[in-house]
Amino acid sequence: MDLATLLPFIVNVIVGGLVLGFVYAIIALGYTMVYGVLQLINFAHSEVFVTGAIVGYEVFRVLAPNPMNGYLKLLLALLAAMTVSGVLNVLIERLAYRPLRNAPRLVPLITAIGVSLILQDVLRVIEGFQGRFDLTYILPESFGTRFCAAQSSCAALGNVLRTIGIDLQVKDVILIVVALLSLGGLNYLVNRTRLGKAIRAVAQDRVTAGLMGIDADRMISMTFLIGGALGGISGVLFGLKVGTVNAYSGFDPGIVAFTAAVLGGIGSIPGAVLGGLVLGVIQNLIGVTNIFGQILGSANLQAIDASYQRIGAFLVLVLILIFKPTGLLGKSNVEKV
Amino acid sequence: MPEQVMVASSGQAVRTAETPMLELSDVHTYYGHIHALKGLNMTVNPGEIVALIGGNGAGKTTTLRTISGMMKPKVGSVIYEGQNITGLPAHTIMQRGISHVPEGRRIFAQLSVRENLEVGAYTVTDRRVIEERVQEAFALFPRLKEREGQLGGTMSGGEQQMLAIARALMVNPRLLLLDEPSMGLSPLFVEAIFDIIERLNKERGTTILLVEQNASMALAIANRAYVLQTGEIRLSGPAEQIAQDESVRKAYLGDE
Amino acid sequence: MTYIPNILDVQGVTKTFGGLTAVNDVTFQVPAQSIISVIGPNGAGKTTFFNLITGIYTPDKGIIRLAGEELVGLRPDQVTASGISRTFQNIRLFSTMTAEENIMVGRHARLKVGFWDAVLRTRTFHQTEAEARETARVMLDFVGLSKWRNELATNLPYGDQRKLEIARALATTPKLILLDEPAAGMNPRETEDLKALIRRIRDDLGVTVVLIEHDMRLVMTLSENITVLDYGTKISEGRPHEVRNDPRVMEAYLGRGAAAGEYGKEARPNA
Amino acid sequence: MTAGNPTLPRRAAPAPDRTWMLVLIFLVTSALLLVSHNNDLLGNLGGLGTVLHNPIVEAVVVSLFLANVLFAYLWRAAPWAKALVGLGSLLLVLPWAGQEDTSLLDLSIQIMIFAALALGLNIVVGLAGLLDLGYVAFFAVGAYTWGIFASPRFSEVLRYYGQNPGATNAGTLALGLFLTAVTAASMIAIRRRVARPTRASTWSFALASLGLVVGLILTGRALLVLNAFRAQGLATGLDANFFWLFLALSVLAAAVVGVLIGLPVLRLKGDYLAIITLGLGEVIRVLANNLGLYTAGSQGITPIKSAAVPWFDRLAGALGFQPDQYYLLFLYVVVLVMIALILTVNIRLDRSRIGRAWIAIRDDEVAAQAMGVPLVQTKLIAFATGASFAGAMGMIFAAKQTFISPESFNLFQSIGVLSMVILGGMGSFPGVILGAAVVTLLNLRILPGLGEATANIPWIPQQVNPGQLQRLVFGVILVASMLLRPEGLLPNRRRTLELHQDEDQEDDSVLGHGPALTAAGGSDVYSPGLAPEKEDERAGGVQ
Amino acid sequence: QTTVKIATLSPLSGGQSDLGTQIRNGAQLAVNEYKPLFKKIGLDLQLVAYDDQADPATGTAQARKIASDRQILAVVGTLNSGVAIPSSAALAPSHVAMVSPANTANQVTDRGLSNMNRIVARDDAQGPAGANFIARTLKAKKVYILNDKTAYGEGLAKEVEKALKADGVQVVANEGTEEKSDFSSIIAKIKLQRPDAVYFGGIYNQVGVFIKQLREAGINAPVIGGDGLDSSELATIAGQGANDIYFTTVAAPIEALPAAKVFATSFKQTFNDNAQGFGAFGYDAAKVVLQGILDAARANGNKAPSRMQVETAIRKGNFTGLLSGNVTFNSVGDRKSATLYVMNVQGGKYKLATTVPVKPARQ
Ligand SMILES: Nc1ncnc2c1ncn2[C@@H]1O[C@H](COP(=O)(O)OP(=O)(O)OP(=O)(O)O)[C@@H](O)[C@H]1O
Ligand SMILES: Nc1ncnc2c1ncn2[C@@H]1O[C@H](COP(=O)(O)OP(=O)(O)OP(=O)(O)O)[C@@H](O)[C@H]1O
Ligand SMILES: CC(C)C[C@H](N)C(=O)O
Ligand SMILES: [Mg+2]
Ligand SMILES: [Mg+2]
Repeated sequence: MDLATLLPFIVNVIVGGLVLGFVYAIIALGYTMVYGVLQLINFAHSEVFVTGAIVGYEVFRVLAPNPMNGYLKLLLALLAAMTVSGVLNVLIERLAYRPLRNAPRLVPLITAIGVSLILQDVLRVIEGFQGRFDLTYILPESFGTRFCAAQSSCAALGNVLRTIGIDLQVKDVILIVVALLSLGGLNYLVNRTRLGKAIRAVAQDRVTAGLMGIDADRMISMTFLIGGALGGISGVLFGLKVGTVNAYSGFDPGIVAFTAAVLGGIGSIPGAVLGGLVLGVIQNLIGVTNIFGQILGSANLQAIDASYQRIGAFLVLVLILIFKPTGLLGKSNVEKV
Repeated sequence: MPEQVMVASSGQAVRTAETPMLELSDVHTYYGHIHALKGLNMTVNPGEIVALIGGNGAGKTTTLRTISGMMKPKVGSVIYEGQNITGLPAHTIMQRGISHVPEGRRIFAQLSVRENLEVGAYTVTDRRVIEERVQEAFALFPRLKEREGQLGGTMSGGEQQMLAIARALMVNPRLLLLDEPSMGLSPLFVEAIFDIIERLNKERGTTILLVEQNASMALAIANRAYVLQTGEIRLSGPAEQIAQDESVRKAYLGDE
Repeated sequence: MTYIPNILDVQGVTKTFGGLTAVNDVTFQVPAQSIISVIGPNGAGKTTFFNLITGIYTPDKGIIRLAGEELVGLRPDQVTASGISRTFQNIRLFSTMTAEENIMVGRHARLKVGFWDAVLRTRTFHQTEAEARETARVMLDFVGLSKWRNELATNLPYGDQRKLEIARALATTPKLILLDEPAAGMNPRETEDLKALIRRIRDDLGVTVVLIEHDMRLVMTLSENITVLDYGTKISEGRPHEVRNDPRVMEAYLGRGAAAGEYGKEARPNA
Repeated sequence: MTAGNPTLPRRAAPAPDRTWMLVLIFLVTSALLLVSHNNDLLGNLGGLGTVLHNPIVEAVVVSLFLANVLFAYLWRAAPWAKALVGLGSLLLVLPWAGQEDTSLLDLSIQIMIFAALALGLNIVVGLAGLLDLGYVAFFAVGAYTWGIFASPRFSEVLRYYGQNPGATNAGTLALGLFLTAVTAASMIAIRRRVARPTRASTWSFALASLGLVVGLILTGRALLVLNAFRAQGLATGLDANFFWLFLALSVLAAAVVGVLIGLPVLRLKGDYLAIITLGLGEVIRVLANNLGLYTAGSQGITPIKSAAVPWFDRLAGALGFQPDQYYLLFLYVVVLVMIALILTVNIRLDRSRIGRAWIAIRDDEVAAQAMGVPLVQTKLIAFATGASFAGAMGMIFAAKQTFISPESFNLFQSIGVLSMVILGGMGSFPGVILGAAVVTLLNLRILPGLGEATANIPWIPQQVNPGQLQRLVFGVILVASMLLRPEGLLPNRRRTLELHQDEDQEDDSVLGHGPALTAAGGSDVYSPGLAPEKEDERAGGVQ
Repeated sequence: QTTVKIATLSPLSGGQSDLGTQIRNGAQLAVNEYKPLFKKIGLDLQLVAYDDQADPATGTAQARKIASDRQILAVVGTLNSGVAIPSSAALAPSHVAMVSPANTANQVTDRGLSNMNRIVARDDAQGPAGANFIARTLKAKKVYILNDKTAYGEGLAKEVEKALKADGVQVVANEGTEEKSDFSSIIAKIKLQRPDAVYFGGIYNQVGVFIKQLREAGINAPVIGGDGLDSSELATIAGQGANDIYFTTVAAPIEALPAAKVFATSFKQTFNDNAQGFGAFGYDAAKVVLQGILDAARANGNKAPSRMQVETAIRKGNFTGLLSGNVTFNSVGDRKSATLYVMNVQGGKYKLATTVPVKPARQ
């Protein structure tokens, strides 16, 4: 196989991984926010995110006959998903986690699992009443077209991209842009604002934060609101990318995203993003290892195909954590005793 | 909120000495079934330094926690500036102008020194004011300036103690609760700390409730003092008088 | 004066954190059966120094020997096994365990009883278990905490927690015990009791003591030798009266109250 | 909050003696159980028969009957009554009812398998404070260890090696054995000699372990190739008499895998460990799915043998059991004995130097280490012990199912076992057993019963029929019980002590750092004096 | 009046619940249809639905539960071969007949249990049928095979691979994937290898997403699958990409059979849900079971038959007028002969491409 075919292939695989990685990254942010303040693996986040995806689906479905601009629809879908998921997340915290603030850490973990199970069936029932199970996004036509297709003004750019193997659809670009915007916004919020500092203080010591005049419960609610809104965004992005969701689709991406959060250093915002991207790319590269195996003539490599994608990523995680026990960007806290 | 704090800090003259700033009456506080405060009564007048001394486990820390809202008393009331603040959550009490330097320092380990200070000024919204106060803190504790970017948790014990005090001062409180501020500080610094306490009281008019093991130094700067024993007030009165008390000297000052 | 071998021998240890040199080329010797203090301003590197000795941090440079045995590179539990035990500046008891159980954990390294002994309840198991319980009883008695035996460690008053930590550390039958600010948070009266306890550790148990303290009354009356650190460097060393009158120490650490005599009588060297 | 809980330390008055009540309840529930599982009798009972036949009633009867054992444990009663009820229920009434209805045996075995798993995980999570989300991996190892050898798979494997011997011959076997012996010996020697690991010793140890792995592979391969001619004779797998040997092997294999997984990852803290174990659990499942030669991949292995114990079969036959029920009854007895064993091991370890070390590590790693507790080694023991229980149960599961495939070992199972541990009461042995029983009963009896009973009620719309909302109902029960009893159904003594300290505490803010938070992974411990700051445990905060 | 029951055993909760519910609902329709017939001979017919949660252990436990309820004479189930195998073994001693509406794995009937039957085609029948279609009709020279790593998908894919190789077609890969949402690396490989056709052994909601992404990447090679694709949802999920898709199934297309149309409408009416392939299979399987019971009851003098009698009646019976044609079972419970319909999705519309008669090796 010559370089001319191989290069676009590799680029393609990597870009595909990156696009996917952005979705993981935004989901991961939702986990990492909540983990940051409560040290809780919020197992229900996957359903918060699916709720966002379903809300997004409903918005696009209801607006399908409407001739309005596709981007406006997307905006509405995003806003609706952010609101619903955000509020849902706050409610979950109120009802299922807050009463357990002082219980051993694993107790809210179990209620999180319980909430996750409840939400799955609730979502299924809601859609089931309308005879639906798998929900397929009805997206504006234009989203499916190739980015910088021949007829548009940026055809030249599109051609260049495609020659090196980057073949994106408009919706992929939308996805990346939305993801970057949310990321930037969140980073600003957490690191630059008073609110962010307060959240971080609460994350470390709720009681002392109270002594600083910070209402810890409110900050925790805010965190769940933000985390939920991110879940909503990621839900819509997931719908955009994959096209079909159902009440149970959250579990898988949820696990991967949480892994991404851990890989990046749990609690770290840039870490979650880096983790998502790295995981996306690694998964894809492992998925094509057998091709390299063919090229290199190695039978062992050839045996590694897409069925190893997920666990390959886990093994990479193990390796990274062995050398960097607090994740890629996690602060390695030398303990002061 | 922050505005109030500002005004108040410069306006201590408004209040008269007759109305106590803080009044605890018949306060009972529990840890589970452990009865830590058993009907505590005490007052702090505006502009005073009041020392609270007592042996290990006497309930000094619990008293401060009950005032600042970290704990709720089961019985009794805490009146601050004429208002009943019993059982209010800590953050609202703090917004009324009470700062608490807690036992064990409780520095935000993962925040830098500067961020710790900024969080201390959470209720202050004006960025310029915050910056001013950060500089004031640095002036008081030069070590903190040297370590502006270091994570709070990696500071040495004494450095953390400085940070905890500086952090509580960020809001310019009207009432400052200090729980063993000299613990873990070098002798040189212990003196400095007591200096700072006195200056705060004199120059800014900050009222101070001081818990100290170093009773002789505490009594030296305090106006009045209470002696606490197993959750009850054993003795109270002007500081000099308490310092002379035979039993106190024996029990807490280590005099043979 | 008879020759007393150094039980602990530290040669030129250095530890840096990023750009900060917390411990700088410190050489330090501890004669067996002595009580030695390490003092110095806040942030001088005292705790870090203890952490280096006990294996919690690895020194960037330098040699640490306990009775001739090289310690650098050992894990903390191995250091403990070879005979150094410690308390912490911030109390670290096992909060869900009773006082007695806390001390029994301290016996861990000394109990030669394996997995199968425990599962099969062999004689060795019963013997060692009884031995551990007995040690716990003795230690609780020794520090005067017998009445707390079955109380959860967290429920003890603060000062008693400090003593429990000491008891736990002693349960490892150390040759050398390191105490990090044992008197912090104690009033002068309680500090007196502590002083007596520390003396008994040395005299009755024959354990060498190194302590960090800011309470000069305690340090000056208890220690036979004092080492002073400042900015990670050893700036002075010697008998209490020597150190007390060292101008560098006065300037960096003691302040104006440091006039001779204020801190009470000096300890008598042990030999 | 915990009314009626006998483990409460502060309970003043002794519980009333309930001997007669216990016996009475035992007799009543036994009668109900026997009647409700006897179709012939039910048919003759008319109205009562219909009521007893109702799936919900039936589920309740089973649960009540099993509760007997719990009551026998909890209530104050004469020892003879406790023994009568406990042993009578488990050894007499249950098998007897199971004769009519094998689903009872299946249910009980399943409960006990889960109870054993929960006991194992309890060591790791409850005692040592290590959050393991991939626990089912060890279960899988045990299941496949027996499954591969005691099924037609084995002859397939042999046949494969017969056809692809490669360069393997008797020499390979010798080489393999030699290599294994030498490397194992040198590993032990290195361990013995070297107190302080140097770079050289670390490398040679690593080299030796690599050699050991190679040696084992060579040996295994050679053994397979050399025995390939037996493929024909072993068409249905190894003789069932190997059951006992393999029970030991499954335990061993799971423990070894536990150590192998544990070694690299046990250095990690808190939830880093959780996610890695989750990942490694998945790795084991995917390997089972991909190593088709050995595991038959997604197709699964079947039929898998159970043990052959002629005298037991004769006994069962004499007692009126059908031949197809022998193996279930047998496994029931085996698993009962295993539970007793595992429980003993658990209790003994807990009350020993190792158990104390686990709890010390859970409370405060740094202090534990400073007190001479070797962290990694102690954690490894927890990991391997927990794993070995799972290994044994995996084997019994394989024998009971006669079929295993990777889908039985997915993440949900790990999470399920974890929820049993927490629901029952972390760190409490009777608690986790109860947790396992409750969750399994819910999943296999009560919720299906509820669904079945309501399936044909016309006014319940299809979409919200409880029969298909088991997750929801289970979720609700999970959340509700955690909210009502955060300390678990039968809390651990320690934890009760802690939580009840704070019982009257109205303001929970202080407790945010209170002792209750010192769960697995730990958090700050608030002492009346200085609060020890354990920065590293709070894994970062939001940055 | 005596009550007789049949049971369904399928996942009613969790990610596969829509398929399991289809089976349950299909069976329910059949029960509704047969109720009057049973009434006539004095039997009250009921359906009880069990949830196996797609988990083998749960399935086995439920199977034993079924065995203990003597009113239950036969079972329709399961969805997953992994559940069917141990459950049928657990039911075998009590002779509760099982008719599977979905399990294609060879092992399901290869064990020769007297109670286990199925109406769908075995992997080694369906696989070669798909393979032949690829080789002969589509004339593909180079095929990329994918599977979902389940007993069903992988088993089917393996048979396809075998048959294709026998036909001299080049198989570039037989790759498993559990991924459900992103196929970019696989698609990149497909793009690189340029196969003439792609076979995917899997279920429509995974394969649909794959096809959509495949088409979006500009690859128009035909995609072929098994009865796992038999769902109207497939076209919806694949959206714009729902072109050149083929799948093999035993259920006749709705247009071809008036009965199918009736079934589809009454399904929609009763359950407010569109009937999918598994609904039809569930319906058919239930009809086989019910007819078997009815036959046995008639032979038994219009009294409730024994399980053994039902078991034999089903194994020996001849069932006609089903959506999937006529059913007679061979000695191990496979259909003696069946027609596999090769359906084609073009522009989102389903139409019949061709039919293939299949027979198992054993008769
Ligand atoms: N977190 C807690 N849990 C249970 N009991 C506690 C807790 N904190 C304090 N106590 C108990 O409450 C009583 C009062 O303690 P407190 O900490 O107020 O004393 P203190 O006067 O501050 O003592 P110290 O000088 O040791 O700081 C003591 O008996 C102590 O044991
Ligand atoms: N992990 C770390 N990372 C960065 N700096 C550290 C770390 N640990 C300690 N330091 C710094 O090293 C210096 C020495 O700290 P150490 O705790 O040893 O002081 P100390 O002598 O014990 O002081 P104190 O009397 O206040 O307890 C301090 O300035 C501290 O901020
Ligand atoms: C769902 C299916 C199409 C088939 C099922 N998975 C089986 O095991 O046969
Ligand atoms: Mg105190
Ligand atoms: Mg220190």
